[in-house]
Amino acid sequence: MPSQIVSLDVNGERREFIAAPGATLLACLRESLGLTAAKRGCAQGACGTCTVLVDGRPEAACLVAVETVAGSAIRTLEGVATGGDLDEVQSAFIDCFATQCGFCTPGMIMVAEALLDRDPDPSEADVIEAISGNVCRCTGYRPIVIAILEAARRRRERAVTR
Amino acid sequence: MAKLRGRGYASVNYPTGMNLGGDPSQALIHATTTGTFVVSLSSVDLGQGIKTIAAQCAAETLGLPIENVLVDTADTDTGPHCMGTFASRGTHRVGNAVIMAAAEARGVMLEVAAEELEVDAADLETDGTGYIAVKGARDKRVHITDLALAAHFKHGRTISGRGIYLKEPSTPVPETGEMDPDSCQAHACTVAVVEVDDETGVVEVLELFNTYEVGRALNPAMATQQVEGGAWMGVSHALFETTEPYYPARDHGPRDFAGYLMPGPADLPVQHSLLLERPADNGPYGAKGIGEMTANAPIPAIANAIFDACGVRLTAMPFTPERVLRGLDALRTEEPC
Amino acid sequence: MVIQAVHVPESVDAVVTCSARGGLLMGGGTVVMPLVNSGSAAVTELVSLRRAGMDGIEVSDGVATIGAAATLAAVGEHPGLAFLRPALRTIASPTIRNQATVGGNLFVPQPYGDLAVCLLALEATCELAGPAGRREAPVADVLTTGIAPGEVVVAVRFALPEPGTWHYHKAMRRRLNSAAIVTVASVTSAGDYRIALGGLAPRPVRAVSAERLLRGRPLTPESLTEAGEAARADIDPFDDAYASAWYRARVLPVHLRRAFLPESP
Amino acid sequence: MTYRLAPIDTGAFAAERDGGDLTVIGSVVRRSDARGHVTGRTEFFEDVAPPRLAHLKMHRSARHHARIRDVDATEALAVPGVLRVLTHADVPNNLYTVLKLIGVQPDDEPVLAVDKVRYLGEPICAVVAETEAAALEGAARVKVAYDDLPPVFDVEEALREGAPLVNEYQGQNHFVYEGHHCRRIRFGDVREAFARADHVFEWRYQSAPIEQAPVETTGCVVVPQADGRLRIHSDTQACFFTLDNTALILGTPFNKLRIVGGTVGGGFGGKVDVVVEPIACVAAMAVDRPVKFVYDRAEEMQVSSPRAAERIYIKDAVMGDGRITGRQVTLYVDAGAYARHTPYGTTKAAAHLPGPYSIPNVWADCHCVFTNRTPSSAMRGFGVTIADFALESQMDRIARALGMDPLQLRLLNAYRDGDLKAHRKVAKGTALVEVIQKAAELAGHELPETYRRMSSTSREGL
Repeated sequence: MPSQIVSLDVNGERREFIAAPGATLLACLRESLGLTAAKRGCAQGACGTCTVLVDGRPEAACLVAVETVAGSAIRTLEGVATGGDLDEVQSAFIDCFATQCGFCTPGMIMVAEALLDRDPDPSEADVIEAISGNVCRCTGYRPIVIAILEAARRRRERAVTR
Repeated sequence: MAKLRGRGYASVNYPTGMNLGGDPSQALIHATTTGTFVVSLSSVDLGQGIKTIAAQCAAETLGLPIENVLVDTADTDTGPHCMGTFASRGTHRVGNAVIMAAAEARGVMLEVAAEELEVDAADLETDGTGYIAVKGARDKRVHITDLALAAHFKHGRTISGRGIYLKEPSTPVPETGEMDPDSCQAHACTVAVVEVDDETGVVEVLELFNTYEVGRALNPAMATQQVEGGAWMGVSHALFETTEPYYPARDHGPRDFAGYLMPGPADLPVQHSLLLERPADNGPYGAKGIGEMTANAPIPAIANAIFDACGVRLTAMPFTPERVLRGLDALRTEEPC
Repeated sequence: MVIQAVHVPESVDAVVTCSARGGLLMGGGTVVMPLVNSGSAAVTELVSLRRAGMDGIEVSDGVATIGAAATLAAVGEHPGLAFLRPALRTIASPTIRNQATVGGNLFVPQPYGDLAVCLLALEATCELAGPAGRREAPVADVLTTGIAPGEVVVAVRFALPEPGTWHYHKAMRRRLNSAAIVTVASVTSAGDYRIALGGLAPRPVRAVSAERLLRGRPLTPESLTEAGEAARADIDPFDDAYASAWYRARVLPVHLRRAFLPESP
Repeated sequence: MTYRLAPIDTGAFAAERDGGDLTVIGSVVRRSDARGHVTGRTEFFEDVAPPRLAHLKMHRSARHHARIRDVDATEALAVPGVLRVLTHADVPNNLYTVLKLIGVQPDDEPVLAVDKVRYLGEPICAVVAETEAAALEGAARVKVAYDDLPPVFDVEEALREGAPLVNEYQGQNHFVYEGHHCRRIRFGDVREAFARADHVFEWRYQSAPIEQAPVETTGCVVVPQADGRLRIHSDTQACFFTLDNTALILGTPFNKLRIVGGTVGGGFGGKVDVVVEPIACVAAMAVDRPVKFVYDRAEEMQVSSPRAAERIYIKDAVMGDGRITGRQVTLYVDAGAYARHTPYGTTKAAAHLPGPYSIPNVWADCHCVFTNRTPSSAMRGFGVTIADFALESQMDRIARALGMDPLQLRLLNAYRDGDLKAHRKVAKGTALVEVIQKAAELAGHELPETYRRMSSTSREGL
């Protein structure tokens, strides 16, 4: 079977591209669509840095053969900041010093986005479980947990003031 | 079943800079027409934060706000030589090179300001706000943007500077090992509190009390990142990590993050950290290299805490449940109940 | 090998057709795609179950029927399957549970595949479809002898355990996202115990020696320890990066006991 | 405040800490790279996507130690999309040079294996292809015929007479330091110290190799430029070091190369070996198009150089009051099949001995030993981390053997300003005493007044 045209809804835009058989969602995002926020850390589903949202749920994009999600809604880190304004998760990661090398950050943030979409007031245990598939080698995780809880707080605060 | 609790101690020092020296790093700095200072380097940021630290060193030395500094690294066509990011050398070597470059640029900046303000350069001062002002007459001042414009278009001066730091190379004496290996030494002490499951040998690190003497914490939040992330790595080394679980046999080496075990976010000890500062006379604003030291003290502290908890002396890393349980079994055989 | 085609069939029959032609079945991709990405897949065609309509979950009259392509997350979120939630949370991470499937879990080698251990204890039945038509097989048979070429597990079915009769315990190297050192899943009924073990053999096994020893006896630390020691006859432990065969066998009695009496002694 | 901030102790060294009127240093400045990280706009080397990018994958040794009888790339070349299969004959100077630039010889590691493999996973052929999948398939189809040789995996076995010779370039199973079989420290007279000691304690310690495990694997993208030069996007920890070594292997003028890097997804010492860039450049020149060579996770875990395993014997002469009067250390560092940076790391280990303590008699033999395993190299705490495990376990055991408080034993022996270290440099800027005192305070560990009054700048209490 030759390469085929695949269509996805990426960050609210319909995108079409040509994919070789067996190409991963990660490779297509990075190489065909130029969306390089999601990283390749292992291509084994075990590091989490390629995490994107597929129809609202976090998935490891390196484990998704792109043909299998044709037509789905994909959300990547590029789709999080709107009009250049950082969202609460992003700004909390900066303010809480939750980044060092930055390579795990895209996956961490996408997991956090999905968590806060489902549960605006997660417990610390919820946050820890949510990021348990994401490897960070720099920070020791604590600042990341703090940042996600802080983001949740800010998002709830914003919801109240609106 | 019992959970046995124990405390262990360790204290360490760690050398700053490539062993035996001979590892230079350079910095160039120049002002743009509107008073932004570009620091050119070829240094590498691995996440430790040299891009931010270099900017802080430049801003402090120039006496300008950090917003006036950009760091451009690491392109070997445009950045001067740097030996690299390793051996806890980046902050020390690059920081010193940046300070030297910025000091030269500051000298020119003050000379041009002196001409603009028609005073002696020695009578000028900066306060980090972006103005160069006459000491004691603070309304007599010029903003760096106006000054840089004047330097370029009126005085024909380049506000720039060059910096390099080199610790002279030392050669060890083969017979005795006499040598000068380091620029300075940072220090750390760990008190670890662990709990050992006496039926499974599983060790949990509950708390780490860590003190670190760092020379100077140039950016205390980033220093905290380094020491706490490093202590996590120490716990990881102590309890989990190896590429050869049956060393020296080469079998069952993990090939992914599923098999290469490290503590996850659910396995973290509470960390209590305290920084001490004894500025190094050769360090940038006294700073010592701290990146590597931070993983070291937790490992023996945990080994010692395990012994304190259950009487098992672990002499092989990592301290797996199997090694602890074999030790417990041996103790039980020795002391028949 | 280089992948030449990824089929995304939209019915069970179409899955069987693609599978019979030699395509490798893929649930969530958590096992197959790492092979594809490293060039070590032994096939050129993949058959995805993602759109085959095999992801339904039905719980009625005390019987659960779970489509093989249902994700572990979906199982964990189903209100009728709450008893399995703690077990599912010991498997990988929430992200991977959004992808990994019930069917796939039957075919991963130990020390992975904790849901398969649960299904073995539950004496689940697999509904299979193949070129020769549909059939059913006990999950134990599927776990030991596999399925025929071209066949696919369509669903698993089991009777819900009575309240208070389900026990699950997994010993891991870290609290979350770790493969098994020892996994114990059990259904007890009227002094009768069905006990399945993971992490202790290449495939999940029934601890028949322990079951025999415990039959009709009260669950005490002593009886459970004895049963755990007896269960060493039922296992075939292995060395891996997590633990040695020695360690797995050594701590089996401890974890068998903790599965039933978490706080003892 | 939402971030973690370790407090700074203002009591210790108060007189030396005077920061004057610092405005930026010592303040919490936001990381300049954080915004890029949280938006995904930070550009790592693999985010560079030049048109016509080709991919390189390695065929690696399936043996621990073997002669190569034959390499057959016919089937690999037949894979659609495979452009070239490179062997050692395609590499202009086929020996890595990582230590040459700091004056350490010999070069001992082929870029691509020539007639022998010395560890499992050693690169033999580089397959360059249109796609990653084709490169992987090509690499899998290279056929190598081996004649097995006996491997050696244990450092002390490797040093025994009659052990299989691992590395012919070295000529023996250990690195030679200026005519010596190891890096030595000789300070005072340990034999005398043992003879006079109240107690002699000797124990053994062992570690296993540890992977740096950065989330971003080691790799590069090489892009031929209009002017004939090569632009190398790399996650190296040392740009010029990589440039210089690569040019030496390519045999090109140094200014043919340009490294663009500086933004790296974690290093921890794993990205200083200059292993991927040279062959990627050979490939880019051979096919005259951009080439990417990046380790997959399994290569990063098992083929990239880890922290060395070490075996350490420590023998201490100790007086009844806790003073350590002599320390003898025998260290074996498992370099694996090739030197990489391990001869350097072993010297660094020697410089670290006897730990942060003033011990008047010190004897150390630090061996850099070759075995048939993945070459080890730098990692965070190079030469020191494992030594600290051994030294500080030793301190704990001595304290227990003497019935002493473990922190008091350390304070009693801690090095202080003015002490002569074993490598004969006078100590200054020391602070071991103070970090111990503060840790005791932090953890609620009581120290007697004499120990609380001790200082790195005086000999009070000794």
